[in-house]
Amino acid sequence: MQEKIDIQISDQELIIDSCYSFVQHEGAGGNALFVGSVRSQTSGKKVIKLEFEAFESMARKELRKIAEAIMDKWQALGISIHHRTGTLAIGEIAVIIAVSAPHRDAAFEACQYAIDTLKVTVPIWKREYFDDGAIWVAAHP
Amino acid sequence: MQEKIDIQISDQELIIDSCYSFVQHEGAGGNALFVGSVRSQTSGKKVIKLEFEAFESMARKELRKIAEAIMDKWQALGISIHHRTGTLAIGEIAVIIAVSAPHRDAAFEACQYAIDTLKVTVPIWKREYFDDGAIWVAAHP
Amino acid sequence: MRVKIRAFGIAKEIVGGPVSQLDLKDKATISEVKDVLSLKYPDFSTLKKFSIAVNESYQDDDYVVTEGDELVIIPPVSGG
Amino acid sequence: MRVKIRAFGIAKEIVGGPVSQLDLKDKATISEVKDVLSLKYPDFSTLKKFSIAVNESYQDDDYVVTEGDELVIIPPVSGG
Repeated sequence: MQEKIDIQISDQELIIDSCYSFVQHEGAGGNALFVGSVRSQTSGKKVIKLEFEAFESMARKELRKIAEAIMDKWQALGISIHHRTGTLAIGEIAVIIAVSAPHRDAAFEACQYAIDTLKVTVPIWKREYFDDGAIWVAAHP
Repeated sequence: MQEKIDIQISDQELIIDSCYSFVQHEGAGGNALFVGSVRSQTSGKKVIKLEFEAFESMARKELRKIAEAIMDKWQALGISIHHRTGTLAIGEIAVIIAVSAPHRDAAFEACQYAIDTLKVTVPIWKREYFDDGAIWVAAHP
Repeated sequence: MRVKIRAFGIAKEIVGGPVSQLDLKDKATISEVKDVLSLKYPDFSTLKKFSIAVNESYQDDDYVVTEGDELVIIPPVSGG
Repeated sequence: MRVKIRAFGIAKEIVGGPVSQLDLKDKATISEVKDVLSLKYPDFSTLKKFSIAVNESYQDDDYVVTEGDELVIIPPVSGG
């Protein structure tokens, strides 16, 4: 069987249809997707833009670990994870995760596992820019 | 506030980006989407095509009830539900549900609630066509 | 009273078209509508279940039908 | 031994660039690498935590560094 894992880290605009098309499968009972976009505010402070920096080679490896865990645990039929790097404006898409599975409950669970785990293990860093400076998100207690 | 509910029943191709664009919100911590597509097999039998028939005016009402429950219970920021009618080929999209919410867990839960409830309450009927006939799905015990 | 009742999906096939005429006694309930339907069209008993919508909403068995109500037979749904 | 260690995100700012040189004793563990870093760059103690990746994988504190290992400082991640 063709391996249905698609991991991309890119500084170009992310396209939801690309992820959906990749995971589409004749035997899928459902496709669950997560789309993360840039918020205009953090804790009431206006965000102007943000930047994602990635340790790309390792980030790809960690994303692949997540995808393989999903194929294994939820018998997913396909998984696509695209993460953006570089400078993003408000509203732009930072991450897309798409999972297809024979049963829709599994697709939802797997998709949620993917984004939850991504936020803990994948070496990508977000820097938020405000009118009066910038911070590395989550760096400090 | 503008009401962020978008219900559509249509015999034209469904577009994921339309649903995503509608629910996009500056305050959204995440967007969860469900995409249901036509499977090539049911219980091992090859499906040739299928047809959806809808009691449209009531289906719209029932979909709106689902959307309102979601806005209320999960403080969703936007919800879009598009359901296809008419004849669909294998792989075509039958339904799209998109939910944006301040927290991604809420978006996932709400999206799953929407598709689970849709399948129980919304007056839409699926007819599957095989080489040797057709059946109304779920009609008989 | 004589009422029109619309049908969708497999119910349309069972009643032989999108609309059927039913003769109901006055103050008939939804439960009685279902009985009349099942008597007139025995194939309804082969379904997993069926509901009756009144004016585009589901109604309980004890709802009393009045002149002008829009009745619709809702066989088991299968959207999504 | 003298090793090169790469840095990303806020760690890059703390060490003043994408690469730092560290003097480690032989058979230094990841735990000792962290100590050396924190001594040389006190700002590491202001972070919620930081990890060290070796050859593109997270490594535990008791991992023993050997010549040729690719060491990378991983401050708290915030992707997605």
